[in-house]
Amino acid sequence: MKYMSEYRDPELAKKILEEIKRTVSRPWSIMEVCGGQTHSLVKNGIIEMLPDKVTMIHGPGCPVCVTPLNLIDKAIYLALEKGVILCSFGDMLRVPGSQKNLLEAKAEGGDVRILYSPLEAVKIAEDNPDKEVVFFAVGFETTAPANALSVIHAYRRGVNNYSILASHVLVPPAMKAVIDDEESKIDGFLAAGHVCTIMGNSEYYPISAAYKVPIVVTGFEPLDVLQGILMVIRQLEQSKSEVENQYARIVREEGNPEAQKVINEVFEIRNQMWRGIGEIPDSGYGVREKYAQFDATLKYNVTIEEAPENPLCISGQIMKGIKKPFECTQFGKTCKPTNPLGAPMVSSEGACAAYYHFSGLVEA
Amino acid sequence: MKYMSEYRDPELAKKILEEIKRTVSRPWSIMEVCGGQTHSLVKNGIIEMLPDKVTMIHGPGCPVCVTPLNLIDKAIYLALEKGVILCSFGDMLRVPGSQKNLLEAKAEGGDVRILYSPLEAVKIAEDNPDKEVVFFAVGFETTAPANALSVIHAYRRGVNNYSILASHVLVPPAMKAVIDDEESKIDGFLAAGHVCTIMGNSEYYPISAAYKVPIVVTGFEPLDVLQGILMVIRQLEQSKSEVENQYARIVREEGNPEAQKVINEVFEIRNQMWRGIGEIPDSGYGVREKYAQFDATLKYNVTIEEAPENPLCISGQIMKGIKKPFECTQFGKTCKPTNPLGAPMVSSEGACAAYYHFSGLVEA
Amino acid sequence: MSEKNKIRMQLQCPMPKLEFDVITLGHGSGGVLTNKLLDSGVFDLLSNEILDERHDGAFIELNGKTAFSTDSFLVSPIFFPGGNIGELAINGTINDLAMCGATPKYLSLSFIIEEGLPVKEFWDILVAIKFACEKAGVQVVTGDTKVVEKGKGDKIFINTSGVGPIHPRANISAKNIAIGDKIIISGNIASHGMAIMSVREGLEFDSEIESDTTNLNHSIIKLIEEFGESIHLLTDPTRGGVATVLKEIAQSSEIGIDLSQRDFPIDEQVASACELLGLDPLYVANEGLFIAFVSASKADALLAVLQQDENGKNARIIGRVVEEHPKQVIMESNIGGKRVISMLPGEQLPRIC
Amino acid sequence: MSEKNKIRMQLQCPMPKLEFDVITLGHGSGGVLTNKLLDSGVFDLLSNEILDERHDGAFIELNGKTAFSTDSFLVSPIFFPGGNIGELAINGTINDLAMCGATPKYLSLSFIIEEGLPVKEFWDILVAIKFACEKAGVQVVTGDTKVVEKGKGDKIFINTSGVGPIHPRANISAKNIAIGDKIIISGNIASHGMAIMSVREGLEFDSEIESDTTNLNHSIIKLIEEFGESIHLLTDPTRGGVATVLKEIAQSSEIGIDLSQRDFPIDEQVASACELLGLDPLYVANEGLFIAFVSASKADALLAVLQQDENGKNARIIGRVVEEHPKQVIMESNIGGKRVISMLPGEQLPRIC
Amino acid sequence: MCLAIPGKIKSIELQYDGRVRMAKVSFGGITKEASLEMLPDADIGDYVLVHVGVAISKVDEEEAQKTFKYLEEIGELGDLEDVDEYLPKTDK
Amino acid sequence: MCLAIPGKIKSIELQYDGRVRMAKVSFGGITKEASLEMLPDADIGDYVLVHVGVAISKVDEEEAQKTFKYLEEIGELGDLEDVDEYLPKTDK
Ligand code: SF4
Ligand code: SF4
Ligand SMILES: [Mg+2]
Ligand SMILES: [Mg+2]
Ligand SMILES: [Mg+2]
Ligand SMILES: [Mg+2]
Ligand SMILES: [Mg+2]
Ligand SMILES: [Mg+2]
Ligand SMILES: [Mg+2]
Ligand SMILES: [Mg+2]
Ligand SMILES: [Mg+2]
Ligand SMILES: [Mg+2]
Repeated sequence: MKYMSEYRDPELAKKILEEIKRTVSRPWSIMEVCGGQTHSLVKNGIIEMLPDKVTMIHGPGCPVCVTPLNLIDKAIYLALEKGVILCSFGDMLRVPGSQKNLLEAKAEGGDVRILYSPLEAVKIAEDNPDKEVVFFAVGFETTAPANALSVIHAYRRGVNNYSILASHVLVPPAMKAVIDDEESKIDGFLAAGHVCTIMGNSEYYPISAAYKVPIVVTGFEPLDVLQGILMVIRQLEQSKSEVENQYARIVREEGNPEAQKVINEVFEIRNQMWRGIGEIPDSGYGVREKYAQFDATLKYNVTIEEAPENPLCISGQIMKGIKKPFECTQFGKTCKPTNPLGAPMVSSEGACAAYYHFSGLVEA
Repeated sequence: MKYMSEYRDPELAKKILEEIKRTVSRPWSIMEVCGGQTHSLVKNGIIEMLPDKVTMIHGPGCPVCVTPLNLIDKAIYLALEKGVILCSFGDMLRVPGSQKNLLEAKAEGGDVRILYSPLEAVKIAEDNPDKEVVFFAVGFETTAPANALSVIHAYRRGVNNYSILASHVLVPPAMKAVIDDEESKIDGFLAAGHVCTIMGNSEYYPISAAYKVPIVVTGFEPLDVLQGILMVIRQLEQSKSEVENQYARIVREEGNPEAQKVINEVFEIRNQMWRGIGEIPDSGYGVREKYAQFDATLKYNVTIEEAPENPLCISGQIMKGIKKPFECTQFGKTCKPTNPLGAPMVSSEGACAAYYHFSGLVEA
Repeated sequence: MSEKNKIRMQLQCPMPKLEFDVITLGHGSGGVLTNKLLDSGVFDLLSNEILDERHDGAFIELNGKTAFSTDSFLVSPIFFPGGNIGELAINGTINDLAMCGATPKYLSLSFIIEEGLPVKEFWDILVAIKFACEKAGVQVVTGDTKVVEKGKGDKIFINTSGVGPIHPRANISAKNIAIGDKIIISGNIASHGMAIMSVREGLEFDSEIESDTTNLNHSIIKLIEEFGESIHLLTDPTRGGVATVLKEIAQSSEIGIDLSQRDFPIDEQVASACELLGLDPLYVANEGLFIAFVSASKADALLAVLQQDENGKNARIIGRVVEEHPKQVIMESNIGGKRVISMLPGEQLPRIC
Repeated sequence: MSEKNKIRMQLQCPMPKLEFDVITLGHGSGGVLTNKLLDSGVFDLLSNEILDERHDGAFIELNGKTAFSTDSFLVSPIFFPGGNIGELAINGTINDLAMCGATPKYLSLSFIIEEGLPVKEFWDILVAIKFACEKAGVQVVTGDTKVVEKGKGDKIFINTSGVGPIHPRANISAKNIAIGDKIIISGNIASHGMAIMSVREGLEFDSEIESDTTNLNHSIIKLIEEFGESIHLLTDPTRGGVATVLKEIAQSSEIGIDLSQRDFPIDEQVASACELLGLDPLYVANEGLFIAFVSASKADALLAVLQQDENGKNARIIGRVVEEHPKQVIMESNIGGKRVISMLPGEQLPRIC
Repeated sequence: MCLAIPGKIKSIELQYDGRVRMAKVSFGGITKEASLEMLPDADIGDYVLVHVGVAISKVDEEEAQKTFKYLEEIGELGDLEDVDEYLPKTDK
Repeated sequence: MCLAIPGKIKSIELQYDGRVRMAKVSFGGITKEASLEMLPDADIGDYVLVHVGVAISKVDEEEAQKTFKYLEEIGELGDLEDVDEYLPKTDK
C-alpha cells in the first residue's frame, strides 16, 4: 500500500538504526505515547535492535487500556440486562470488567456487535427501531470526531434509539500527569501522530517548554518510529527541547479544524478517570447537554458499584513508564493474554500484552 | 395397569363382537362423540372387525380439532410477538393456524412449552416473575376444572403474570348441533365417558328423549367401546332410546360436584366458535369477570383478523358424521398429517388423521 | 448407565484441577485455549497411541470389507436416566456399525459445544465415553472440538463416525430379505425415549425407567458367528421407533410385513408412561435395541441364543415378511383387529387433552 | 469457488420441485418428513452405489494403512466469497487426510440444521459438496441429518469424517522432523479468514478476496510420489493460522523454528484488509493451504515441483528448523528485527481503535 | 379426547401453603403428582382417574366388574369357568 | 492506538439525504466507505488517512518525501543511487 510499504524498507531502517547508534552517547529514556507505536516497536522487533543506551517506555496511549473498569461493567450491564444492541470496536471486547468482558457477555447471549465505524451503529439503530442501540465510544482525540459524528447523524435524522457510552481520553494532560510523577524518568516523547492529525501540534509547545523535553510528533511505520527516535535523541544529545513533526505527510501544524469543530459541537472537556492511573483533570470529553439524549450514561442512569482493580496489577506504573511489564510480579504468571489481570495485558496495543506476544521474554 | 389391561382382553372382545353380530339386524350409524373413542376404534382395528351393518361416525369430540383458528393465531402471536411463555398441551402444537402452528412458532424461537398439567403453568409463572406466562387452555368439560383450578391457584397466590387463553367447548350442545343437521344420519351415540365423569348423565336425558336416540356413556378401552356399541345396538334393535352408563366404574350419575363447583367459580357459559362447524349457542365457557385479569384475551386485547378456513376442507361435515374422511377430495392427497389442511388431520384423535394413520386405506 | 456405575466411574476418574469452570469460545478458537483444553488432562481419559499422535488425522490399519458410519447426537437433557449424550454417541455409531455386521474398531469424536458448558459436565460426558469405548472394545482415534456462542447451539452436540471390519460370515443387506423371514426384536421397546420424557421439564414423572443405551456389537457378532447368512438384515430402531424403521424397510424393499402387537416386549413402567402421556411406544426412540430379519428356519434357534445374551433377554419374534400387501406394515392389535402402521409424521407429541 | 463456477454448477444441477421451502424440525425427526427429504431428490446429487444402500452404515473396502479424520464445520456466514460451508466441510476433511499422506476416498457427511434453513440454501450447499467431491475424487458413502430448533443451532453445522489409504511412500510424522528441515508454505496466507471478514456484518468491505478452500490431495500425492520420505511433516494451518500451527509443532516436537516475515506470500488485497482491520495475517485462518517440513537437501526441488502445481504457484520457503531456542518460533521482521511467535489467545478481533 | 388414566394413591401431602391436597399416584409403577381438590374424600390406596394432573373420579371397584357381569349376563361368558379371571386384579 | 491507514479516493457520492459526502476509498485494492465530513476539500484521486470510517487527513505528497530527504540529509542515503527509489510510487 502506498504511503505504508515504503516506510517499511529494511535497508533504510538499518541506516537509521546505524545513525541512532552513531548519535547516542549516553542513556536516554523515550516514551512512545501511543499504543500503536508500541505495537510497531514490538511487532517489528525494533526494541532489540536499538542500542542498549536507548530505553523505550510504553505510554498510556491505548484507549482500550485506560477505559474505566466501571464503564465496561456498564456496557456489559446494558447488553445483558437492558437488552440493548451494544456496538463496539473489536479490541474493546476482551478487556476485563470486574466480572467478565464483553466477549463473554456476547457469548452469554448479549447482542454485542463488533463494528468498524460508529456511523454503522447509527444505521443499525435505524434498522432496528424497536431496539435500543448503544455504541461504546472509547477513544483518544483521533476517534472523538467519528464518535461525535455518529451523534450528529443520529440527531439530524431523529434516531432516538441511539446513544453512546462515551469514554474519551485526551493525550496532553496524560503526558503531563506521567511526567509529573516523581518516579518518572522520561527524557523525551514520541507524540501520537494520529492524535495530532486532529489536534495539531500547538498543545505540545508549553509541555516541551515547561518540562524541557523534546517532543517529536511521530507516525507508526517502522521508519517513522525509528526516525522519531532519532530526532528525539538528536535533540537530547544537543540538549534541545523542541517540538518537531516527523509525520508531516499526515499532521498539519493546526490539526484538522473541521474535526475540532465536530468535537466541540458534541463534547466538552471534563475530568476523566484513567484506568490504572486515576482521575486526571480536564483529560476527557463528556457529551454536551444539547445532545444529552444520546448520552447512554444519562439515558440509562445505571449505577454500578465501582469495583476495585486487581491490587497486584501495577498497570499505572507501567503506563507511566516507571516499570516495565516484566517487572510486574504477575506478568506471564497469573497474568496472561488469556487471563489478563489488568488492561495493558488485553489489547495487543497494551504494553504488557505487546511484551508478552512479541518479545522474546516469555513462553506462550 | 389395573382398570386398563383387563379391558383389553382379546377373548372377551371377540365375544362381544360375536354378540354384536348376533344382535344387529339392519344398518345402524353410531357416533362415538369423543376423539379418544375414535382413537381406540382405529388403533385397535375395531372398525374393520365390526359387522358391515354397523357404521361408526366420528364425532366432534377432539378439542384440539375444534379450537378456533383465530385463537391459535392469537397463541402464536403471543408467543412470537409478545414474548410470553406460551404453555400448552402437546397435541395443540401441530394444529395449523392460518399461517403456521405452535410447533413452528417454537421452532422460530418462541418460548412454547409442552406441559402435562395447567397447574405446572402457574408454577412456571411463579418461577419467572419477569415474564408473562399464558396457558392455552383448550378442552371439553373434562379439562375445564383443571384449567379453572390453575386460575384459582394463581388468584390465591397472587400470581399476576399468569393468564389463560381459554377455549372450552361443551359436548351436549355439540351433539344437538350435529343431530340437528338435516343431513345427519346418526342413530345412536356413545357419549364421552370422561366428560360425564365431570358433568354426570343428566344432560343426556332430554337429548335422548327429544331426538329419540339411545345414548350410552362409554369408556375408552376396547371392551368399553365394544360394549357401548353393543348397548346402543341393543336399544336400537328394540326401538329404545334411553341413556345408559357403560362406564359406571368411573362415571357417577351426578358427575363430580366439586369439579362442577370449580368450573362455575371461574367460568360462565357462552356461545362458542367450533372450528369446522361454526358458532354453537351456549356451547363454551368464558372466564368470569371476577377472574378477568387471568383472561389472556382481555389482558392482551390482541385483534387478529379472522382467517378463512381452507375451502376444500370438509371437516365440518366430517365432524357431523355426514361424510367420512376418505370422501374428502383432499384426504391423503394434499391433506396429510405432515401437511394438514384441516384440524381433523392434525391431532391423532382427529377423525381424518385417525383414518390416515391406522386404517388400511392409505399409504404413508 | 446405572447410578452405581456412574459413581464407580467418577471415583475411578477424578477430574483434573483446571483453570476454567466453563467452556468458552476461546477453547474452540484453535489458539492457546484450545491447546490448553487439549493439554488440561481432560482428554487424557481417551488417551491411546493413535489419538496421542494428535495429527490432522489418525493412522489406522484396516484390511478388506469395512463398515463406515456416522451420526450426530443431540439430546435434551444431555444427562438422563441411564446415561448421557456421551455414551449415547459412542453406542450409536458402534451399533450402526454392528448393524452392518462389522466389528466396530475406530471412532472419531467431534464436539460442538455451546459456550458456557460447565467443564464438570464435559468431564462426565468424557468419562461416559471412555467407559462406553472400553466396554465395546473401540478406540477414539481422532477428534475435533468446536465452541459456538450461546444461543447458537444447545449445550453440546456430538458427532461420532466409526469404522470396523465386516465379519467374514456376515451378509447383511435388505436385498436378502425373503418372504417368510421372521422379524426378531432384541428387547423391550421405547425405553430410551421414555427415559428422556421422564426428565423433560413440564412432563416429568418418577420412574425407574432408564435409557437402554448400550453397545450391541458383541451380541451381534456372536449371532453372526453362529447364524451367518441366515441373518438377512439388522437394524436399530432409534429415531422414529420400531414402526418407522419397519415401514421404511417395507417401502424400500417392497415387502409386506405382518406384526403382532401382543408379541412386542415392553416394560410395564414404560407402557404406563406411554399411557400417561398418550404416546404410542411403537414410535418412541430406542437406543440399545435391534431388529433382525432372519430366515424362517433359523429364527427360533437364533431367538434361543439371543435370549441367553445380556442384550437379548426379552427378545421376541414380533412378525414376519409376507407376500401380501407389499410396502405395507400391518399389525394385529391385542384384540385381534388390524391396523396399518405408517411412519411418524414428525416428532411424537404428548397427547393429553 | 468463483462466481462463474457457481453459475455453471447451478445450471448443471437444477433444484427439484419440493413441497417445502424451509427445513423444519420434522425433517430431522426420523419420520415421514425425514424420508421425504431423503426421497425428495435433494440428496440424489450425491448418489453413488454405496450411499444408495441407505443402511445404518456404508460398506467399503480398505486395505492396509489408512488415515481417518473428522472435523465439524461452523462458519458464519455460511456463504462467503469463494465458497460455502459445504465445500469447506468436504475440503477440510480431505485435506486433513492428505496431511496424513493418504488418498482420501470415502467421506461421511452429517448435518445439524437449524430449523428454518431455506431448502434452496441447503441445495446450494449440496451442489458445492457434490462438485468438491468430484474434484477431489472422493465419495460420500454415509450420512446423517438432524434438525434443531431455532436458537439451538446456527443455520447449519456440518461434520465430515473420512478415510483413505496412506500412500506407500508416505512417512508423515512429527517425529521425523530434523534440525535443518526447511519449512515450505504452499501459497498465500490469510485468504480464507479475510474472505469471511469481508462479509461480516459491521466489518464488511469490497474486495476480490476469495476463500482459498480447495482440495489439496492431488497436489500432496504428487509430492509424496516424487519426494516420499523427504517430506517429514504436512499440516494445514486452518483455525489459528500459520503462527498457531507452527508454535504447536515447535512445542510438541521440542524444536526451534526460525521464520522470515519477508518470505511469507500474501495477496496484496488480503494484506491491505489486514491493515484496515488491524489483524495479523499470521493468525488468520486458511483452508486450502499446507505447510511442509522437508529435509533441507530436497527442499528446493520440492519447491520447484510444487510451484508448478495449481495449488503451489505461490509456494515459498518461509523458515527452517533450528537447534537453538527449542519450542520457540522466532520470526525475523521485514526490517530485520526479531519477534517471538506465540499462539493466538482466542479469536483475533479487529483492532480499530 | 380427555386422556385420563386410573392410578393408585400412594401418599398424600398438603402443598401450596397447606391449602391443597396433592397425591402421589402410581400408574403401573410410575409416579406422578395429582391434585385431589376435586376428590375431597379420596384416600391413600384409592384408585383415581387422573386427567392433566387433576384426579377427577374415584374408581368404583364394584362397578368395575359390571362389564364382565354384563358379558356373563348376555350369555357370552357361559363357557368361561370363572368370571373372577377377568376381574381387576390387585396391582403390585 | 488510533489505527488509521491511507487510501485513495475512488469516487464520492452524497448520502444521508444529500447531506454527507461519502467516499469510496481504495486501500491496496480493497474498498471501504469513509465519510469526508472532516475533509471538505478532499477530492477523487486524493490519498486520505481513514480512521474508523472517517477520513481525517489528506496525505501531503511533498511532505511524504521528507523522511527520505531527512535520511539523505543525515548522510545515510549517500550510498544510494537515487532517492526516488524510496519515494512513494503511484498505486495501481
Ligand atoms: S502484567 Fe498484568 S498484572 Fe502486571 S501490570 Fe501488566 S496487566 Fe497488570
Ligand atoms: S382430509 Fe383434510 S381437508 Fe379433508 S376434511 Fe379431513 S382435514 Fe379437511
Ligand atoms: Mg488440519
Ligand atoms: Mg449412522
Ligand atoms: Mg444411528
Ligand atoms: Mg479439527
Ligand atoms: Mg440454548
Ligand atoms: Mg441405525
Ligand atoms: Mg480433522
Ligand atoms: Mg481440519
Ligand atoms: Mg443417522
Ligand atoms: Mg441463530
